[in-house]
Amino acid sequence: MDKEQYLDLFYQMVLIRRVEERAAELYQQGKIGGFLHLYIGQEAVSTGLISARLPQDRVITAYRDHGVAINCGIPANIVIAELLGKATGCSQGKGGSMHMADVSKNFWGGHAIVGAHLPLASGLALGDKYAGKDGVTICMFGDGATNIGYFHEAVNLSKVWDLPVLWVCENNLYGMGTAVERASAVSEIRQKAEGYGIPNERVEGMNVLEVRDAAAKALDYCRSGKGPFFLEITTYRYRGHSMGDPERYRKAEEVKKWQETDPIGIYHHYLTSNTIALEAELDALEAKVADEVQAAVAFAESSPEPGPEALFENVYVEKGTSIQVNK
Amino acid sequence: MDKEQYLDLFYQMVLIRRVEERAAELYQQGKIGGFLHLYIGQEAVSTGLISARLPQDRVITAYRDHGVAINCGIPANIVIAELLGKATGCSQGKGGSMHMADVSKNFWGGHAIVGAHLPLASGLALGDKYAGKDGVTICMFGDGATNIGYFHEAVNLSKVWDLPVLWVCENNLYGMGTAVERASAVSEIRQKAEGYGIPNERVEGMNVLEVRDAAAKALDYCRSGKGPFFLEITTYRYRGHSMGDPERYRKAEEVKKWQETDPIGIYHHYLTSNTIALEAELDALEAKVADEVQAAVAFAESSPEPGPEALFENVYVEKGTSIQVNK
Amino acid sequence: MPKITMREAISQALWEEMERDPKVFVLGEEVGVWGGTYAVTKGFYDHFGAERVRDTPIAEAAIIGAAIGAAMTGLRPVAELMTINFAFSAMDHIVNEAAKLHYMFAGQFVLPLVIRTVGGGGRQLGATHSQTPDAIFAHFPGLKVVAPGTPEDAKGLLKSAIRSDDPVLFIEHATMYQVRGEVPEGEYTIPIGQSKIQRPGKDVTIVAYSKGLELSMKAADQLAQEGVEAEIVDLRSLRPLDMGPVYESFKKTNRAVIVEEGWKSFGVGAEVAARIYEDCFDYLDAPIQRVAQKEVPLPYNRTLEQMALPQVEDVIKAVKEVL
Amino acid sequence: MPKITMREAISQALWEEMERDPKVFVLGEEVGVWGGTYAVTKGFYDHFGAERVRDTPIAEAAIIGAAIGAAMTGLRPVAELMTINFAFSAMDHIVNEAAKLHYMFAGQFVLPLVIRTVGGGGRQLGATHSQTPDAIFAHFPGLKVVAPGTPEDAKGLLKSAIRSDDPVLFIEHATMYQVRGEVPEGEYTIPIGQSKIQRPGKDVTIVAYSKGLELSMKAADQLAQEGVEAEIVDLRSLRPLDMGPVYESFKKTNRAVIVEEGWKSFGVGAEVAARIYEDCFDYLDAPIQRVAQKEVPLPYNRTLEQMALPQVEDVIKAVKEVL
Ligand SMILES: Cc1ncc(C[n+]2csc(CCOP(=O)(O)OP(=O)(O)O)c2C)c(N)n1
Ligand SMILES: Cc1ncc(C[n+]2csc(CCOP(=O)(O)OP(=O)(O)O)c2C)c(N)n1
Ligand SMILES: [Mg+2]
Ligand SMILES: [Mg+2]
Repeated sequence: MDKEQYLDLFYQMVLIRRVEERAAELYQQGKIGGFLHLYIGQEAVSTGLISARLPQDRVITAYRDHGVAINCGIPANIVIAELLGKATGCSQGKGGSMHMADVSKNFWGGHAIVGAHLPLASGLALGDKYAGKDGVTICMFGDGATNIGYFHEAVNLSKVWDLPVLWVCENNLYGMGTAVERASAVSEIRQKAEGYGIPNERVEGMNVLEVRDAAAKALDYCRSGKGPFFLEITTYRYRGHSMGDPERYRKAEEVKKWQETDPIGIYHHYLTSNTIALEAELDALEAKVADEVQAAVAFAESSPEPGPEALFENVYVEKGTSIQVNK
Repeated sequence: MDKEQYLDLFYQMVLIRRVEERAAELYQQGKIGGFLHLYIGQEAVSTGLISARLPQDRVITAYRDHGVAINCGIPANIVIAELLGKATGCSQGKGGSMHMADVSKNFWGGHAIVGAHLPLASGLALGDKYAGKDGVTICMFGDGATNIGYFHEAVNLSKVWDLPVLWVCENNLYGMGTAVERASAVSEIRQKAEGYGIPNERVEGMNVLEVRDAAAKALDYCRSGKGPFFLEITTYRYRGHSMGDPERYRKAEEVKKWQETDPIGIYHHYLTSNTIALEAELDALEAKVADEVQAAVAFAESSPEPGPEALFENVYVEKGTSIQVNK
Repeated sequence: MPKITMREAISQALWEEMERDPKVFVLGEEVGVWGGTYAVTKGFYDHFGAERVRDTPIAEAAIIGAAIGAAMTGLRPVAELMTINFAFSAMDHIVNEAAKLHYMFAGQFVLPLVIRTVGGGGRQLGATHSQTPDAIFAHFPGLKVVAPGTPEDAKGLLKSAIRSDDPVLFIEHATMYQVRGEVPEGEYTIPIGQSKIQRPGKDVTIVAYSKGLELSMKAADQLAQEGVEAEIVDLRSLRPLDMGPVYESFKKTNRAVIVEEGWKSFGVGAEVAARIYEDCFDYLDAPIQRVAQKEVPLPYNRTLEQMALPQVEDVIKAVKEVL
Repeated sequence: MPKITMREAISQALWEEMERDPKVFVLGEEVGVWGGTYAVTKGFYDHFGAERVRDTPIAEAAIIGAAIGAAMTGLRPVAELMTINFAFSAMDHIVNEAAKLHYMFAGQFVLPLVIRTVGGGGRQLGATHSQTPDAIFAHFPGLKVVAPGTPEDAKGLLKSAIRSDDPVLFIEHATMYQVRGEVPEGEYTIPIGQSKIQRPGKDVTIVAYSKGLELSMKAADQLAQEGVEAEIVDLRSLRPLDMGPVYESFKKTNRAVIVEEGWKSFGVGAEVAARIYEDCFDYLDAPIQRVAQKEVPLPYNRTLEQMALPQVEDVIKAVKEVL
């Protein structure tokens, strides 16, 4: 990695953090509706992971998708515009927080039904394999998602058909308020991969470079045609599951303890102590991010709402197929 | 085991075989409708397994359920009556081949949606655990069923809640026409149990005594409160998946080869060569079974059809809740 | 009579039944430690303990399947599906097992099972999380489908559901937990399968349930100011569907509007309208109006979402149409 | 025109589309080596190979989910669900993903996906394996639901479905594969969303589709002998639901009977009847009759099963009722 790349990882993580903090504020102000799942604390996972992909590698994830969207290259203003339900959002205000996507950036969405996007990932990979392309599909999901049947069916299929899928479980220790060991027969999620004979690894998700390395190796494996790989990445979310989580299921001390291993802090220390970057350079990046987020919010707030005609658009591709019942 | 018990296992296996053979004939004659899945070749699995259960142990299985029904103690005439759709059948003609049950014998049914009865098994076991009873729920299913999400959800739940379920996979190498390795990421199904941290064993299902031994141990384990156990029992079905299977997916030689390890033949040899029983005694049992099946068919054929009032019975328990739309 | 919220009413029903009968227990995602995502089971875990208030993995088929199995052993599980949108992930267990086992095995066992779940849009949760697909569950014989519109009904009907030996899908509405209403003091139940006049009137019959009831009541208030007296019949359950009070009302008013939150096509209104036409043919003065959701997946954007959802004004407009 | 069976018609459509477009492929349980449990894909595996005729594990959610994913990449998967009863095991992927993704992501990608499946009772398969729940799928905007009743339509509509960029649920009927009918020679397609007069008449309008069409045609033959000329409108698709030809016919006959195989309550007939009443109110001479399945899970016993299923005589009786 050259210096620019090192700095870019820092920039991305900070950008995610600040976007999420602003999103929380906008939610409190009533400007964002629905559910809002913040990625704060988990930035190193998707930043490290997606930094290792090639352009032909598809990404698909769950509803906790703002960070992933940013890592995939959707600008902050487009992300925030989607949060505000604006026509300029990546899903033109129709998807909201849980349904960001930009197909031109090979990001196939946030998906809100737990685990339901895993079979889609198998299908995306099948598409590439069928077409003889060498892309890998990176499919991210939570620890909680590994208990639903969709997980099982999708992962099994990927192995039976030797599909190029990199399965990535973000084990943040909880699915909503349920600790991993209260919901999953095994609390080391990688063990599940053994049941499918899929090679697997467990990595520390607070260190962006470790994630990146593991991801690079795993992507190579999948790209070489050997079939799927399973990566468990341990991490922690500092905020509630979504806004308005009573957080009865964990102690403040636990959160505090994890905050000591803040992925941004760790990486900041790494960059400066290895003299890859100067403190001042990182400060400058922080300032750049602050400006960018400020501008993004302004952009989003001043963006137009989708027009009423949008309501009936995209139900079907083909014209004349809407049912004439809404007289 | 005393001699009576030894002979009883032989009797049960032969009874199943002969009932199934007659069922095939009755189907050809158009007297049985719907799907008919024969258990021929697999008799040792359920005979050995269920012979090891205590009365408080519940049994639940899939649609290939005639043998299981007989092992659970439903008389042949009642089984055949159900196949003919008669009011004297165990499900009064409403269930048919795939839906035999006799709750008084702790047999909770054949179930026709692949894998869907596995979550029910977790629930049955939960019921016993909740009530402080020491029954174990024996849940049987095919190799093909281990690929559907229901399997995953049910098995995971059983471990998370430490439920007394004995999971029994009858691996007969095919789910319909799909060989196990074409559908399952691992062809040794027991390996799936590793993904849930559930202790497991793989046993030869053509030998009724081996099955019985393994089952007895496994039931002890579950009864002791340690949670679920997973037993894979390898076996083979000599007939098609159901009547009218074109059997393009396997060669006649393969079937022939497996017929050399016929579970009834093996056990016959075992009983005589260990002088547990005389050839003549076994012949007498065969003759008894022949008579019994003959009488069972006569009983079933002369039994009444359910009356028309049966159509609207059992939709709901409570009276007055049928919707008055069938005017 | 004390005024309490819908949430309190449902919570009370569940609590009282759990106190009354040790066979009643609760299972579902986040029902325990969290206290229920809609806070219906808040305090239950501490009071009844982890055996009777069971947090489950995210595994809807297993939740319903395990509830069915437990019911087969004689327990009376109340399974919570966090929202009705996740019921599709347990669809087979709801419609193929819960609705059919009693019948298929000729009544050998009963299934005293309640599935509590939450439907409805209007909170910007997007297309997969905002549905009101009640009609599709009502299509299956063997299942009872209850969807109360007032705290009183919610409490009385949930108690009946828990005591019923038949499987009941009990649908709450996400935006109605704060609705307040009078609830009788002390123990009472309300039989499942009886529609109810929630507001008497003489000019037009409005048939509604759940959120549709709320919209209709508001519309009726406004209409009253214009001198139109709407009679509102609350279906309360979709299966059994009790048309008696609807017919009685219609024979008086000769005009009807049906209000539901779900999509119009193949929705609740279609069935109700078809039955009124069939059974009250000689009393028809005008085509029956169906007020329902536009035929689109619900979008996230608030304005668009509200455009798609039926509104009080739509009810008023429909009433004027039939008058 | 050559006379071929429904099975041959469907098989031909699929074969021709696979020959025409390498992006079209088939996946599902037993579609390959076995040749399809209803033999629709017999010979496909040998001809097109294992890449394009993919046997899957028993995992309905993954079958539909993978088909969706593949469609997102630009392929045109035809997923087979062995029967519609197993569609409940993929319900979320059908109604929450296939039906909504195009909308939720504002048209960023299309979903050229066909789900072929088989519905219907009458073969003593018992309650879980004999359903005709077509109406519940038609409830969801974003999905197209097609259910042909003749070989000609089956072939032309399946080709359109495969070429459509929208997700289509294509429902065949288990007891109609042997039905023979004339099919145009050579290449043709039939647009999705157009009802069709399958038999002209003047005395009564029978609205039907799929198995209901077969029953209605037979009933019409018998009625003709008694001097009653029934006009039969075949819906062919439930979403889009093309009511134009129904209205036209009804305005001529002023009487209608709707015939479907599924349960009556919340079924197809309810929607069709409600729309006729709404839009042809001034043409009503008699209440519309709905012929449908009794409200019970289908029993195994043949006599009981036939009692529950709609019969030709039921159609005749309903027609006489409205005359
Ligand atoms: C099928 C389904 N069931 C339940 C939910 C509600 N739900 C949303 S997120 C969530 C927890 C998921 O936990 P995990 O997979 O660990 O992801 P995390 O939130 O920790 O990132 C639940 C239960 C849902 N969206 N879909
Ligand atoms: C959910 C579901 N999908 C498909 C089917 C059709 N089907 C019935 S049996 C079967 C094969 C099951 O194989 P396996 O579990 O190995 O049991 P076996 O028949 O070998 O005893 C299939 C695909 C079904 N009944 N349910
Ligand atoms: Mg988590
Ligand atoms: Mg098998």
